[in-house]
Formats: sequence, structure tokens, C-alpha cells
Amino acid sequence: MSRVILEVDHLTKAFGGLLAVNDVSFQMYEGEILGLIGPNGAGKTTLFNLVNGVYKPTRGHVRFLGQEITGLPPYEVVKRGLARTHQIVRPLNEMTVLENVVVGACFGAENLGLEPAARVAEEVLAFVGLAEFRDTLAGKLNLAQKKRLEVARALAARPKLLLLDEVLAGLNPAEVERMLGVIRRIREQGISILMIEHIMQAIMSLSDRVVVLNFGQKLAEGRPQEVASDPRVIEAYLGDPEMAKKILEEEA
Amino acid sequence: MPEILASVLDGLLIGLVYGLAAIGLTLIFGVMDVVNLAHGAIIALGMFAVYLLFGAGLHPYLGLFVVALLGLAFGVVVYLIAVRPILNAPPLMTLLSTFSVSMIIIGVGTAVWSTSPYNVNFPVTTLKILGYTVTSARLVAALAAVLVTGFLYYFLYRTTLGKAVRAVANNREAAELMGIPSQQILAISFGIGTALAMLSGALIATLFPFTILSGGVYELKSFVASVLGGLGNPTGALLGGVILGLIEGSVAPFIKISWTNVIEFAIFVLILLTFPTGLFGGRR
Amino acid sequence: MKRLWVLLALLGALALAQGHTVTIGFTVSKTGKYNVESVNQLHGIELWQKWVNDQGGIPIGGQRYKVALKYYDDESKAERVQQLYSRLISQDKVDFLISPYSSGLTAKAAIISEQYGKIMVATGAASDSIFKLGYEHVYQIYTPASRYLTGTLDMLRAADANLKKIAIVYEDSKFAKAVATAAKAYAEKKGFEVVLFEGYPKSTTDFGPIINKIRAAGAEALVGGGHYADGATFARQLYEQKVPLKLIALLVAPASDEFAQLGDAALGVVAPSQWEPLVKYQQTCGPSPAQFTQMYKDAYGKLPAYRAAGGFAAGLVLQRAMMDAGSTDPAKVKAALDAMDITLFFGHIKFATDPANHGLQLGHEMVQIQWQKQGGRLAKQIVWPLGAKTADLVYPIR
Amino acid sequence: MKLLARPFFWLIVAATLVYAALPFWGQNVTLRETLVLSAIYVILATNLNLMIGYTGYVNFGSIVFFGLGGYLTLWLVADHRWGLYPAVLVAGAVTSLLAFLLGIGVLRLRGAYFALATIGINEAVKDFVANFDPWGGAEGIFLPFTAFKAMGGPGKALWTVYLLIVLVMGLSLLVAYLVKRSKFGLGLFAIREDEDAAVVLGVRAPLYKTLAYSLSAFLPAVAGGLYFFKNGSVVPDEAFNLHLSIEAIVMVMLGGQGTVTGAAVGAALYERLRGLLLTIQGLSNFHLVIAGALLLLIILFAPGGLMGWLYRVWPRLRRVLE
Repeated sequence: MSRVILEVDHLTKAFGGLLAVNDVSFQMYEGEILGLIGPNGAGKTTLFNLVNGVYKPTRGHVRFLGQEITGLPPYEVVKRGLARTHQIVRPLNEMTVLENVVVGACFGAENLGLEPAARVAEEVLAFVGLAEFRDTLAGKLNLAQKKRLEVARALAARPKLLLLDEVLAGLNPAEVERMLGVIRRIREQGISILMIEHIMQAIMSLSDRVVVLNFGQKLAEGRPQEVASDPRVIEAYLGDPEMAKKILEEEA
Repeated sequence: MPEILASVLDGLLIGLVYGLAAIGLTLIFGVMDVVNLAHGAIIALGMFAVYLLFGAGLHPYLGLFVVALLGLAFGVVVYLIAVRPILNAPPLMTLLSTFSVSMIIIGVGTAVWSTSPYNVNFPVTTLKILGYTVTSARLVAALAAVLVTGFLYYFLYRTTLGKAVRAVANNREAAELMGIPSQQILAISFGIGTALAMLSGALIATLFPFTILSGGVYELKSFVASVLGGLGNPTGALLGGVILGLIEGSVAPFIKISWTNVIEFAIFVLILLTFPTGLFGGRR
Repeated sequence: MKRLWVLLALLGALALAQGHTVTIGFTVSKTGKYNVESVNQLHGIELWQKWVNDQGGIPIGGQRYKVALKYYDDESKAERVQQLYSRLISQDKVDFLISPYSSGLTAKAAIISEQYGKIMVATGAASDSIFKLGYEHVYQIYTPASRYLTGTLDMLRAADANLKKIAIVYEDSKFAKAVATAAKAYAEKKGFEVVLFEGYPKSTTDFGPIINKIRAAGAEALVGGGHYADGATFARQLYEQKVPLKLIALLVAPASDEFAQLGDAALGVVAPSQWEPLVKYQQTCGPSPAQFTQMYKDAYGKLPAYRAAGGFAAGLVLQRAMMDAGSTDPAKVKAALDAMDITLFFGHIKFATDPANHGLQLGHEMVQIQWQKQGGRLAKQIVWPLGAKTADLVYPIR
Repeated sequence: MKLLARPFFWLIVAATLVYAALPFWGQNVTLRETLVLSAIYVILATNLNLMIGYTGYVNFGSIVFFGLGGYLTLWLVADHRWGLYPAVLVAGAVTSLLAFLLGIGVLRLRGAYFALATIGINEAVKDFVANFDPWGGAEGIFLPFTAFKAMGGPGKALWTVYLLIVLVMGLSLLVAYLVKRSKFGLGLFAIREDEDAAVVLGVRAPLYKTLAYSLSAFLPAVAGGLYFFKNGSVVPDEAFNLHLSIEAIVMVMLGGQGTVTGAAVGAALYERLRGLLLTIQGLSNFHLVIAGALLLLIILFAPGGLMGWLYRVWPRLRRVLE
């Protein structure tokens, strides 16, 4: 078995009285794609924000490659090789696509100067298929392109672990296919991926393992097929286990 | 000791007037997230409005009603020209557009009235309250500030229009979904904020001499009072004004008067840094 | 044809201007805080110009020089003053300068006049400190701040041998602070107890906190103030709040006729004054006090305030220096100013010439006025020095 | 970075040299005074642009740096008999350090809150200085005339100070350009666009924006020292004139925020316009009205300012004029 890349240990985040993430623990291994699923409001994005340092946890620890990164600010986390994308895209609107990716390369794990960063950025843009838009202002891209830009910026940081937050949401089937290709090729480069996704079909086909959150707590963890047939998971999603099972079967 | 109380009493009375000015500023921010940098110039307009009405033979206190109506109309005009087109632009834009309005008002005001001081000269009597000497003008100004605030609260909480203003302040999109014409409400809110600023200016004009530039002082005090009370919170702004007045009144006996401003601004910056939402909770 | 005449007239004017004109430059606060005082001063200067030119100009070295004035509005703002004085010197090429009104603005103008080596007669500026910076081209007409209130305190002591507690409250300006600081030292020497010594910011309109302090300190008399706008407001609020003071002496404001607009609030208020129409100086040159007063009344329909007299006197001093020098050459005029020791309708004029105080006024003295009711009308009376008085001091006033 | 190979670098050098030489032709003192003022405006606007245009933080009280620089310089020269050169450098460094410390606290605020705080800071400092007796309180500091004599007489001193102010202007432009073309600048622009996203991308925003704030204080403070030395005095109302710092924002907006050329051209244009309006009889009282109306028009119809408009009309210009 390969070594542990990320360890989430009894992680808890309270907003006022609400426990958005409640005592969640799991591990992920190098080279793995781990899916993070759960109904809306289950605390998935909050968990991402805890892992990459946007929020400080109320309790618990995050360890990356065996090092404690709990409470480190996001810009430190990136430098250690943990990059992420946003669920709601956040392009730097008044900067070009290339400049957006150069920011990622410059301030990422390799801490590059402007010129090497530009080379990395060109390479990454070609990789995600945005090369032709390099001089377009980022604000002018369509949603699918913006999603790919998110991925490109994160990749330009040269991460060992990539957190993808719903990169497929809002895309049409052709665009989804294209993005899935990108994700597979990222994995082929040996980058581990922790991804939040709502499209079950995608998560089931891509993930090595899946962690399910519900009301901030970990509900289940395991291989996609095991999790998909877990009645607790199905109930969490749909209230009616029979109905949910039927839908899942249809999708698969 | 009694002298300190006299000073504190003075501070309380003037603080209510500061509070009224601050409500005008904070109401606009609360409803549409705009910091109105024309606030000071508008306060000065209120001063000159009451001065002109007085010159035309209207008692300053009767003039207040006219000033309020003028303020409402003027505010709606300013909103339509300078605020509405850029309401969804970055905050810098509304700061600058309201500031440009301020430049225009002060420029015209300087051309018309120069920057020389003016006075609303009407007979003032002195009253004794618990043994302290208070001029009638100060007492009336404070009372008027309280009445106007009371009236505003009645409007906001008891009338349909007022409830619509609060709904828009709370969540513009949701209010629109419920069929509230948000553009009209925003215009009216800006008008009310402007009217309050002009009223406070008019009240100040009954107390002290003023120039077209005098509004600046009260604009800064309004900032301080609204931030103390939490930007966007009218009750907070009134309390902030009172606190400001009380600080002025209670520190005055112990330090050089000119240090009060330093203390006020230092408190202002400190509050912003430690409680950005004010002592009584702001909108965010 | 008509055009030709206009052209000829213009050429004639030009010839006159080139040969026989001396141009005096200055700024006036037509707007802003100092506008009342400054416009008074301007009227004085303009009256001098008219007076000189009506006589055919200044006789210098056998020729007559007409006086031309060049001035701008400084809006009572320091930064404008420096721009405009640079402009007067480098662009308008004026021959001599008169200061703006007020010590603060004059201090700024003085730097420019000194940087360019232009002679400036400072009027409407009493601060001593301007003359302690090592300038060599600036000359003061007014009695300096350090001697401003000494007469007031002498008078108060003479009126009431038992009075102890006085408050000194002054505007935070160059002039008023200098006056107040000097007055404090003199008061303590005279056996008064200064129970309150405090400045208020220039923009003050609410004197409530200060008035509360005056009450709290138990002051029996008040001396202080600053300039017109703040002084008038201060006096009004002192009256409205019924502060029990035996004497109120304020700088500048009560010496203006406009002060009468305060009505009963003006009653009894005392002011040191640089000059009053009723003074009896025996002039050695220029008009007599009575002649000046009459000219001013004819021109402006009211009695001259001392700022107007100061403006006229500034022109007269320049005129006299050019006549003494027999030239408009700056070095010669400067020598004449250094040597000057004359009495005008305005009083005695003599400048310090030692490097540490160069240009400071040594000769001129203050008089004290008080607002009194005469047959139901408010009027200014000279109440000190005793030799010059036109009425007895009313004391205590409230 | 191959600075010497960049045309824009040479453009800055050439513009500064020509500017410096202009008034020497005919020893034109009036022109020199005008040029000093517009150079000061260019310095203020260019450095303010580091905050507004590059970082996206609206500093309403940027003039506080200019004023502090002036006060520190005159205090060192008048009361401690320092020479002008060490005095302005120390004034610049101290002001910049103060800005850094202040920035750590105040830059945690965003949007309107930050803008209000900067107004508060300027007013607090102004009122503090007006009460601070070692700096002359409300009266300010006046230089003894010996300070000018020490520089070879007032005439020579004024020309020297002119050249120094122009030098500071050139340096301001250069700094603005270098920052824009650096990794640091890229980080700032990322913060301007979306601070939270920038942080996630690895930009150390708290440090970067504090450094930008501190940097934007240095040259204005040096310029303040030179300017008030030239004036011979410094008083609180002039040094901390909030109005001027808001006018500096207008200049940046007029030219186009975020561009080096825009801030400079905006400042120069604004100065010309203001000067013109002040001298035209009958319009002198309306200069505020016209400036205000102009600002409003820019905001409503051309938020990118002059450069934004030029870039749109002629997109290739973006590569030539920074």
C-alpha cells in the first residue's frame, strides 16, 4: 500500500451553534482519487475550506504528507503542494487567462519566477485545452471554460494533491466528458485527487474510494459500489431507500 | 462636580443632533450599501436652506418642515443621477460618485455664499434645568432630533412603505420576488437619508454659525457615530451620536478641548479594527 | 478713427506705466475666515492709493510715480497665499509687497518674499515669531503680539485691585497663541491667577465646552479670542449662557464695527485695538487721524476699523521709504525702512534692525476700546490709556 | 528583468529628463512653480495607484504620508539642524515603517470599511499633530531662513529642490512600472481581482498588501519633505488636506486605474484643468463644480478612465503603454 498523503483527524468546525463539520476522520493515499459526496449542506465545501486553511478548525487536525497543516493559511498550504478549485468559479476577471494561470504557477509549490511560471502556464493551458484563449480576459470565458481555468490555475501550482470542488456542475454532457478526460490525465501524472461531486455516475466511475458526509458527519466510507448500496447513504440522499436504489441502478 | 454634569448635559443634547445626522448616513448604507460622501455637503445645504427660509421670514423651527421636504426631493434626484446607474459596481464607484456630488454642491455653494460664516439670528432664551443653564435652542434641537427619530421609527415599523424599505434593506432580491418595487424604495430611502442629513444641518444652524464647508465636521462625526453604532443600524447611529456627545461632554473638563477630536478619531479607528460591526451590531 | 484713438490712449497708458508706476502686490481674503478683516484692510490700501494718485503720485527723485495695485483672492488659505505671492513676484513683477491679513497667512507670504528678496510690509499681522526666523525684507506695522494685551491687563488691575482669577482662552492660531502666551506671563507678573489657559481649534463654532470650563474654573474675567468669526461667536455664546464675568476682553472681533450686530451680547466687551478714529497722534507725515477718518467715511460711508488704518499705514510707510530713499531701488528702500522713525496718523513707527528681530515693530502702541450704550445705541469708546480715553470703563459689565 | 531593453523604461527616463529641463529654458520661475505642483500630483497619484489600481484598496487618506513626510523633514531640519537630504530620506523611511505597522491592522478591513478607516486615520493624525507641541501644534513648523542659506541661498535651493522633486516623480513612475511587471505586482493584481481566490492560489495577501501600503507611503513622504521645505513651513491643515487626497483618487480615475501612464497623465491633466479653471475669471469659483461633474461623468460613462478608453479604441496600445 502506498503512503498516506492526507489525514483528516477528528475535524470539527462550528459556526455559532451549528456544527458544519462534526468529528470527521479519514485518510487518503498517494495516487488515489477519493470522492467526497453527500446531500446539499452536508459540509463538503466546509471540509475543503478546513483542509486548505480558508477556515481554522474548531477541533481536530489535518496532516499532509505526514506534516501538520492544521490552521495554516491557504497560501502556505498551496506552497506545500495542496491546491484546490472553487465550486463557484472565481476567475480574476480583469486579467487574461494566461495571467490567471501564471498567478497559480508563481505562487504555487515551486514558487517560480515570472518567466518560468509563464512556461508552466502555457503548458498547463494546453493540457486543459485553453491555449487558444490565453490572451482573453478571464471574465469573458463561458462557464465550462472558467471551470477548466480553475483546474488549470490549481494544476499550475504543481500540487501533489488536488481538491476539486464540483468541477462538473453546470456543464453539458459533452463538456462533462471533456473534463473527465482532463481529470484522468491529471491522475496519470501521479497527482492525487480529492473531489466533491454531485454527478454520481462520474464519481462512481472515477473514484477509487468514496467518503459520504451527512449533516457534517461521516456517514460511510468505502469502494463506490459498497457505498452506493449502503442503505444509510441512500436514505440520506432521498429519504426513501427503495426509490434511491432504483435511481442509482439506473444511473449505473 | 456640578460643572462636569453641565458639560455632560451639553454633550448629551448636541449628541442627539449628531445622532440624527448619523442616522441619515447609516440608513442609506443599510439599505443599499452606499457610503454617502456627499453627506457633509448635504448637511451644509440644510444649514443654508434654513438660513434662506429664515431670511424669507419663516421661523427656523417652522422652516424644518420645508427643509425635510426639500431634502427628500433632492435626495431622490441625487440618487437617480449619481447612485442608481452604478449601484452594482464596486464600492469605490459609489464612494466616488457621491463624492463628486459633494464637490458640485460645495462648488456651487462657494460660488453663491463664499466660504464666509453665516448665522441664523433669532432670539434665544436661557433655561435652568436642575440648576444648569441651557439655551432654548439646544434644548429644542435635541428634542427635534428625538422627535424626528421617533417619527422615522414609526415610519419604518408601522407603515407599509417603511416595511418595504426594511425588506429591501434586508434582501433586495427577495423583496423584489415579493413584488416590492425596489428601485422606487431605494430612491425613497436615499431621499429620507438626505432629508435627515438636511434636518440635522438645519438644527445645527440654529445653534452655531456655519459656512458651506461646515458640513465636513459633522460628516466625520456621522461616520464616527455610525461606526460606533454599527454601519447600517439606525438605532445604533443615534446611540453612537449620543455616545459621541457624551464623550465630548465628559472629557472636555479634563483635557484641552482640541484633543477631543483626536480621541474621537482614535476611538473610530479602534472600533473599526476591533468591532467592525459596531458596538450594537451592524448589518454584517 | 475711433480705433486709432483707443490705440493711442493705450500706448499713452503704457508709456505712463513704464516710466512712472510703482506696483504694489498683495492678496486679500475676499472669502473665507478672514474676509471681514481682510476686506477692511484692502479698503485702507485702496484709499491710500487713491489719496496718493490724487496728489499726482509719489514724488521720488524729482519724478512722480503713480501707484498701481495688483492683488488676488487668497480665500483665507495658506497654500493659496504662497502660490499667489510667487506669482506676484515672478509673473506680475510687482515692485513691493504688502502682506495678506492675519499672522498665519503673513508668515507664509513672508517666506516667499524672503526667498525672492522682495520687500514686504506686513500689516494685519502681529505675531512676533515671523520676525525671529532671520528674515531681512519683512517689516511689521502692528504692535506685536507680545505687547497686545499688556494694556488690557493694566487697565483691569487699575479698575479692580482685588480681582484675582482670570481665564485666558485663545484661538489656536499663530497670532492668538502668541498673544495669549505673552499675556499669561504678564498677568502672573501683575498678580493675577490664571485659572484657565486654553486654546480652541480655529474651526470652533460651539463654545459650550469652553464656557463650561470658564464657569468651572470660577474665572472672574476673561481675556482671549482670536479673529473676527470665532470672537463674535464666542461673545454671543458667553452672553446667551449668562456667564458671570466682570470683564470680557477679546482680540480683534470687538474692534470691528460689525461687532455691533451682536446687540446686547456686545455690551461691555473690551478689545485691544491697534488704532481708533478718535486717537490723537501728532503725525510727522501723511494725513492726520481726523483727516484719514473723514476720507474713509467719504469713501466707504462708515468709520474705519483699525485694519483699514493699518492698510493705509502700510502704503504710507512704503511711500515714505521710497521718498526717503529717493529711488525705488530695493536696496535703498530697504535702508530707508531700516532707518525709519516716524509718527503717522496710525502712531509711532520704528523697526527693529538687530538680526534676531529684524523688522519687528518697536514704536507702535495699543489702545483699549469698550462697547457701551449711548442714548440707546451701541458705540465703541476708548477707555485706555487714561490720557486718550473718550469714556470711563464700565466695570463690572455683568 | 531586462529593464534596459524595455521601451517603456526609456520613455519614463526621457519624460523625466525633459520635464526637469523645461523651466531652465529662460530660467522661468513661474513655470517651475507650476511644474512642481503637477510633479507633486503625479507623485501622489502614481503611488496611490499602487493601492487603488494595483491592489484594489481605496485609500482615502493617502495624503497622511505626504504630510508626515513634510513634518518629519521640517522637524529634523528646523529643530535638529539636519541637512535636507538625510532628513527627507529618514522621513520617507520612518513614514513607510509607520505605514507598514498601521497597515497590518487596518488592511484587515475591506471595501467601505477600509476607506472610512483611512479617512479616520488622516483626521486623527491631523488633529493629533495640531495638538502636538514639539511640532508647533496648530501653528506648524517654520524653517529658519538659515536652512535656505545652507543650500547656497534661496534661489539655488529652490532650483535644487525642483530637480529633486522631479527625480522623485521619475522614481515613482519607475517603481510603479517595476512593481507592475514583477511577481509582487502580479500578486497585487490578483488581490485586486479577488483577494480570497488569490490567497487560495498562494498569494500571501496580508503581507503583500501591507508591503504595497508601505511602499505607497515612501516616495510621497519624501516628496512631502521636499515640498514643505520649499514652502518653508508646514501647518496641519495643509499637510493633511483630506481634499487633496481625494483629488488624487480623481486623478487616478481620470487617467485609468492600474496603469502607470494613466495615473501620471491623469494627474497632469487634472492639474492643468484645475489651474485653468482657477485663473479664468468667472470660473474660479466653479472649478470644484467642474471637477466634480467631470468625475461623475468618468464614473458613469468611462470607469476605465482615459487609458481604458484608449485601450478599447486601440487594443495594441496595451503592450506599449503600461
